[in-house]
Amino acid sequence: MSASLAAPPVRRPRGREGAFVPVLAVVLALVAVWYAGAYVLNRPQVMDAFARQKVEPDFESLVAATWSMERPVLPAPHQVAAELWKTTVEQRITSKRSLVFHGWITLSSTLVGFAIGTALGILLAVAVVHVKSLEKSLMPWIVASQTIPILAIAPMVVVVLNAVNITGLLPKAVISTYLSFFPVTVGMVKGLRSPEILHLDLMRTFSASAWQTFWKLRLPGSVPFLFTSMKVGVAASLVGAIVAELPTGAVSGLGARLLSGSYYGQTVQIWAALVAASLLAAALVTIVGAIDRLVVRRMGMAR
Amino acid sequence: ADALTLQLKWVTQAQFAGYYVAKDKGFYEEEGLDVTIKPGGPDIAPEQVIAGGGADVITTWMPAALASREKGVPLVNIAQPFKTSGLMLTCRKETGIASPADFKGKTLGVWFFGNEYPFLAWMAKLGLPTTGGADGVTVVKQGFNVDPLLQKQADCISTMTYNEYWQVIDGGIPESELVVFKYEDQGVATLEDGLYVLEDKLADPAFVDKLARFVKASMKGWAYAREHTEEAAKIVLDNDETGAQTEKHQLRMMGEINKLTEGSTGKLDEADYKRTVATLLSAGGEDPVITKEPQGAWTHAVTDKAGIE
Amino acid sequence: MRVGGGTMGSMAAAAGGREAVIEIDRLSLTYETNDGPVHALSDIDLSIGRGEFVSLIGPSGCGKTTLLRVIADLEQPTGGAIAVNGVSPRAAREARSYGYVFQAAALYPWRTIARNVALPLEIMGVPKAERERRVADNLALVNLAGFERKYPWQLSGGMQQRASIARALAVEPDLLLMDEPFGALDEIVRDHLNEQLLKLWAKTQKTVVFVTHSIPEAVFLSTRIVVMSPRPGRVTDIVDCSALPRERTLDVRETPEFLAIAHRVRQGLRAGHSYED
Amino acid sequence: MRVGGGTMGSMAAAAGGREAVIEIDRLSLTYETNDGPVHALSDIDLSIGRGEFVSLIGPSGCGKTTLLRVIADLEQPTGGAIAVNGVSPRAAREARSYGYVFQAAALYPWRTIARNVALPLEIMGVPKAERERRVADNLALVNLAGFERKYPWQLSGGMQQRASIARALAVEPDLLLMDEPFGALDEIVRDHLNEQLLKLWAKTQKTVVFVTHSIPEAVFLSTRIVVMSPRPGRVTDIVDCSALPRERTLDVRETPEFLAIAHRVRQGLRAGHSYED
Amino acid sequence: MTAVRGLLQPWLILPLMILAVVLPLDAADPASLLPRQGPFAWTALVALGAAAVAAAKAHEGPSAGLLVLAFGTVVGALFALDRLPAIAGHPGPGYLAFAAATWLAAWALVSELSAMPTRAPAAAFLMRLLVPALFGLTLLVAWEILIVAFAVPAVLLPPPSAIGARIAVSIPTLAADFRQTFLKAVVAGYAIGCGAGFLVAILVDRVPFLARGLLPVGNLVSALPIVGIAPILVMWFGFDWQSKAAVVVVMTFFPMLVNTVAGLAAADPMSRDLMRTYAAGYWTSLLKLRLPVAMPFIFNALKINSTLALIGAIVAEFFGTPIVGMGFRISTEVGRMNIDMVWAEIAVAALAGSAFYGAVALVERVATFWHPSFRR
Ligand SMILES: Nc1ncnc2c1ncn2[C@@H]1O[C@H](COP(=O)(O)OP(=O)(O)OP(=O)(O)O)[C@@H](O)[C@H]1O
Ligand SMILES: Nc1ncnc2c1ncn2[C@@H]1O[C@H](COP(=O)(O)OP(=O)(O)OP(=O)(O)O)[C@@H](O)[C@H]1O
Ligand SMILES: Cc1ncc(C[n+]2csc(CCO)c2C)c(N)n1
Ligand SMILES: [Mg+2]
Ligand SMILES: [Mg+2]
Repeated sequence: MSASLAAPPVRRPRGREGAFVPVLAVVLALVAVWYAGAYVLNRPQVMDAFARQKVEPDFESLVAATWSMERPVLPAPHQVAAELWKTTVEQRITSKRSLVFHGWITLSSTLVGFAIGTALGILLAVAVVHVKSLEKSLMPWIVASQTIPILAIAPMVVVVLNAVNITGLLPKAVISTYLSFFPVTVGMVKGLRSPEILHLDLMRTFSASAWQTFWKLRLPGSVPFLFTSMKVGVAASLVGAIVAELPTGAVSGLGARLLSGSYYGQTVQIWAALVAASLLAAALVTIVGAIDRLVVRRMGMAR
Repeated sequence: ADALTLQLKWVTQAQFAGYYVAKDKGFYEEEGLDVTIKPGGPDIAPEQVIAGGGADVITTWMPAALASREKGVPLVNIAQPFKTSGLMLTCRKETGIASPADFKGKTLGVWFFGNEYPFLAWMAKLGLPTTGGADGVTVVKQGFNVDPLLQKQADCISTMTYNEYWQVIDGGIPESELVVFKYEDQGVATLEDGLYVLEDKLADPAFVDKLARFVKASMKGWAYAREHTEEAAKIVLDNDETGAQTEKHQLRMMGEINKLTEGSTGKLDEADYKRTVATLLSAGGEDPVITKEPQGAWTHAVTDKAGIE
Repeated sequence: MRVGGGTMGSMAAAAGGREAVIEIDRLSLTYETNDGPVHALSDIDLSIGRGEFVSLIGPSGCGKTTLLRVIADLEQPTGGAIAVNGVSPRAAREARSYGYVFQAAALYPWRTIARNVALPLEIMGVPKAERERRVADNLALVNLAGFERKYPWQLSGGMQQRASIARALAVEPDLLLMDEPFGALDEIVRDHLNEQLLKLWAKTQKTVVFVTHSIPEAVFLSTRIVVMSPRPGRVTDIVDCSALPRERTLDVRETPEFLAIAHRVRQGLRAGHSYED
Repeated sequence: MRVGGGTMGSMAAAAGGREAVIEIDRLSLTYETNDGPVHALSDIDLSIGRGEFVSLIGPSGCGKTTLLRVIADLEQPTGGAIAVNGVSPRAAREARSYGYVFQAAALYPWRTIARNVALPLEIMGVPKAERERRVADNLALVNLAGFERKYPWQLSGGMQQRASIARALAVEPDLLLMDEPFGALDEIVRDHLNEQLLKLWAKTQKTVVFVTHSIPEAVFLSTRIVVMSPRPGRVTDIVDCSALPRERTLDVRETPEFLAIAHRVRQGLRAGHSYED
Repeated sequence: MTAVRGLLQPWLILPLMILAVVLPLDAADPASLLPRQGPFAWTALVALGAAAVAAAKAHEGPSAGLLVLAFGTVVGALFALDRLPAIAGHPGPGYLAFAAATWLAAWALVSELSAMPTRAPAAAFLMRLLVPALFGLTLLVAWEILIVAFAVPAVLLPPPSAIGARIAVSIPTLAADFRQTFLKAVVAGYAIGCGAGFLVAILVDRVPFLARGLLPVGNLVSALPIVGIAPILVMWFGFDWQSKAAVVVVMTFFPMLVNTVAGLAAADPMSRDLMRTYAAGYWTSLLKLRLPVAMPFIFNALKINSTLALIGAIVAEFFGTPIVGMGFRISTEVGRMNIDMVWAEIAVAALAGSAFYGAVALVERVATFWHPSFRR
């Protein structure tokens, strides 16, 4: 805080070592809640079905029925697991019935969008921090741009891009970019401005150029903000990729799976795609977190 | 071969079997055409796609096409493979609805996005305000599925004979507990899946010729689909890139779709057109679908050229 | 009480007629704060000639740091004029005319000690080999050889301060601005560094502006001592040290001249304080 | 060279037979760093009795801060034993047995000076009126009255340090751990605060462990002076100051006893340094 | 930047003005040269030229030059708009050059204004509103000119004038939609989502076991695709705003969680040590040290979430709603080819979102005044 001594490093929560048992415990708890939820939410329909057959169900048959419906309100975990198994392990990964295939489609546009989005986000933040007139004139419009509901303009974006013969991965990546650059911009504007005044003064005494100050002080100083923003950004990017799969004809990718599952009322399929998307997101966020720790260690800021 | 892009109104399914069959069986190729079929989806407005130059031909419902025409997208119907409307309102019997007179005070699920016009026309005809309250009906925007009915969140929902209706059945509600109102039976049917192009492009005889070959091959595809239901369903399934469709579902849909294309040569029946326009004009309200009789919204030039009687 | 005041002309004379490196004329600086303005500097006149070693001494909060920051173009005066090397502080800063040692170490936590010292050299585009030589030399000078690869937070407070001194010296500037550089060092190291600094100064003809709280240190090092008093920050006395030989060893501290000067500085300092008990 | 070493028993004796507040037995601490271990403390034996004023002095980096941090339970020793008030440092810390002045001010930038000083009092649940009284008293003591509503970054380095002293004193602890508290202060303020601290100590029977670089300060304040040397950090001498009267004024610094003690400390300090030139 | 400000735009304006004079305004009419267009054209030309000169001299100090620049920009824009209907669909190179010159003048004006030193807080605040507003106005005029001049179909992108007209006649509808989506769904969802993210972060921080178990699992919700959850939440929470609020909760949860966790780790060791010396308990040191330090991070999340919440609520309405709400209107009117209404809703969303963000940023400024980013 008042920097009479070299600003000490950021102390971070411990890594994932020994995370297995806690994660397992939390997952088990989650699954238990899920089963209970499945019972509660599916019960009314099951009751109706029994009533139609004029049987008075006992608790066990109720439980069995709620956990094995063909079109449940909330499918039971094992149903989703079975579907996941069926659509990943039991399919060739090149098959369009394979979730791995669809996951890959979504992942590729997520990654492209995230890369562009992060670069754009940092670039905008750098511009806003360094050019005074941009902070006042551009920043409000960056904010306004984020209030435009993407799903509303996504079709228009896709139509326009299609019209100029940009198809395939790129239109989806554009939507991902659109969603992911903003958290990065906001975080980095803060991060690039967070160095101590004293540290900035030091650069001034060296008469360092803005560029040098950026590389040697602002950027290293913004690392905690950068990675936090990137975690949010990569998640947003995935959301963008999935959303963008709808107006591009929803032919492949997890978004298309979600939608067609939804359209045909195949709840189990929806949940399988949802779980797949979540796992993908968690994996991406975890990777960004791991890179974060690696960078912090390389910078000598980890204790 | 001449390139042509067709934008569908919805995702790949048996509803568009004719086109997929024509493509797979080489009917387009025979006519010297290289047709690209773009699946649609929610929030894809084919009208917007064609205006943006993303397609040469689109399939859409006539009310939406006519509305777009008033908004400055000069769509022209060049062919009408669907003769009969498949739209209906499906209600649970236990809500006490037996006839349209019982709608008062009920909650009805409706598809918007340009699909609401037939419903609005019907309600206008019944004299039911759609703004809720005891004397009108409460309208909710229905999503992609039939959950509102299964969850009892709505008393009636919109269904297509070929798709959502069967999802309700699959959802565990037997036909005996359902009441259905077909728009066709209520006298408010409007023309569904037709083929539309932009008016100015019809000035080019080469384009008309291309369209004629396209329509001819497409109608051949529809005819083939009617005769080979199972094969057609299989073709649709093969073309579904999401890999989410099931054979059972597409086969059943194919059967229902065939009932709707039955009796169409592809040539638009002027009487059907007039009835659709009349229905839409009757809808009225503060934000009418169309305000006046459309001019030049259809042509027989293409079907004539294709030699369709 | 004002002794060494006067106009610019007389100040230049005080600088021994040599070319003035720093010329300050009726300088004042007021900070605006949430509860009213703080008059950190008021009406300062001072001229420092080339090759001088001038110490600033005064009670805590009297504006020593602020004055140094104004010279370094880190703070904008709200009144008066100042020239460094005959140009504005800004131009002087942009010409990289000075090296600055801050009151706090201000090391970057993501750089090792060696890379912290190398930082200004990197920025000024000093070639790698030369850079490494200067880093090694200056770390050895402040007795930190062997700590090159440590990070700042792995050093003690005094070691951090020495690293920051090495960083400023590595620049080899003609003008050195040092804000209590030896505050956190023990007597022995301090004496050692005092001697080193004096040697360096004699050898390279640097101009040094030096803030300290130690009267003996100020007398030992300086050609002139500027005594300041707070609220508002003013110069109350300028003590000339030419009575002492230019070449000094630590023994000079026992001489009567030394004690006389120290006494006068102490008087000036005491006068600036509010409590005489 | 080891003079004041010995076993726990002999140390307790050195503490004058009084009840020991701090007992340190063969304590050592090694930091693991990226380029090998640093032996910051090695085999320290020390006992400090109630009411003592013990200064730690030694070259920069010899482990003074580390030792203070171990006493305060901010660092875990890697060998040996330590007791504070007869219990573990942890228990002592949790009983809020001490006040600590860090080498850097460590003020929270979102709090005004007054609220920074009030912070420990808030935490310890001191009633508001009492809190305000203590804040005002201690700010006056360190001569910061009038700066209550300023934020830390609006103060000079020395003022920040004084604020942090006021914060530690406001706690009114029986044991004071002070790490170079007066490093950034000028001689006058320093003398003033030295006297104030001595008065406070005499009046309240506090035990003080005090890190300083100033030999006169150490001699003036202490009952005993612990001289340390670095790499590895060891105790090389313990100098008893009982030759000086318990009640001291600044004049005591002129007495031969004072100078003798100072001389001995200086010798010890010099021995711990690597460069004798 | 100073180079750009001082030199670039004026030097580009002058050649463009020459082009505007010698080339036809109307592609369909080679004779439509600007000098033959009467006094308005001449006024615009002279005003723009004066503006260019003023812009070139602007760096010499604030002066009446700014007024000249503003005047030239306005007159230039008015002239461009005045001729717009006549050249719709067939703009000539002269017209485009003139429009580009005007746009450059506007750019110069905006950068001049934002570079203006403002000492009084009230003036600074006014500038914070004026500059983006001017910048936005420039965008709108450019948009209008491009759309009309190149005859872009209104079903793809309507001109701002059409959107403005639509807004004017649809106030009651827009207000009802705003109430439904923003005042109900967004506000409730934002509060609950941010609150939940914050509380879980604290929980995770408090119980290290959970930190290792819950955080990885918490990442699972990070990208729950709105397309997937919205229908499910409609199923669970009904058609009305509650299900939209639930979507917003899911969307805003993760940014808050991640940022709070990062913020809680940001306090430096010495400040923590100080708390240890006071034997401060967990909650005390949380309240007195770690939360204040985490504030900049938490405000980051609040800012990101302020726009995310709005998007979430609107998109969620694509999946089932009563027939009111901004998202409902957008999806319905797209289908009806009433793209102007779509953009009217988007304009309301942008306005509301920006105001929301601005309010959060304002609170941030007050709450974290001590942070270095606000201290220069
Ligand atoms: N950023 C600031 N905002 C407001 N007031 C300030 C600021 N910086 C310094 N001051 C005030 O200006 C006065 C002079 O401060 P300065 O740091 O120059 O003192 P100093 O002589 O260096 O003291 P020290 O010996 O304690 O370092 C002090 O009263 C201080 O409170
Ligand atoms: N966190 C750390 N990690 C590694 N080494 C450390 C750490 N803290 C201190 N050291 C090392 O331990 C030794 C003792 O440091 P300490 O801070 O105790 O010295 P000190 O006597 O207080 O010095 P000074 O008078 O300069 O403050 C030094 O060599 C230092 O480099
Ligand atoms: C937003 C939305 N719009 C329309 C439909 C229903 N729907 C989709 S395609 C089609 C015609 C051909 O199937 C109809 C009626 C829906 N489910 N969701
Ligand atoms: Mg200072
Ligand atoms: Mg120390």
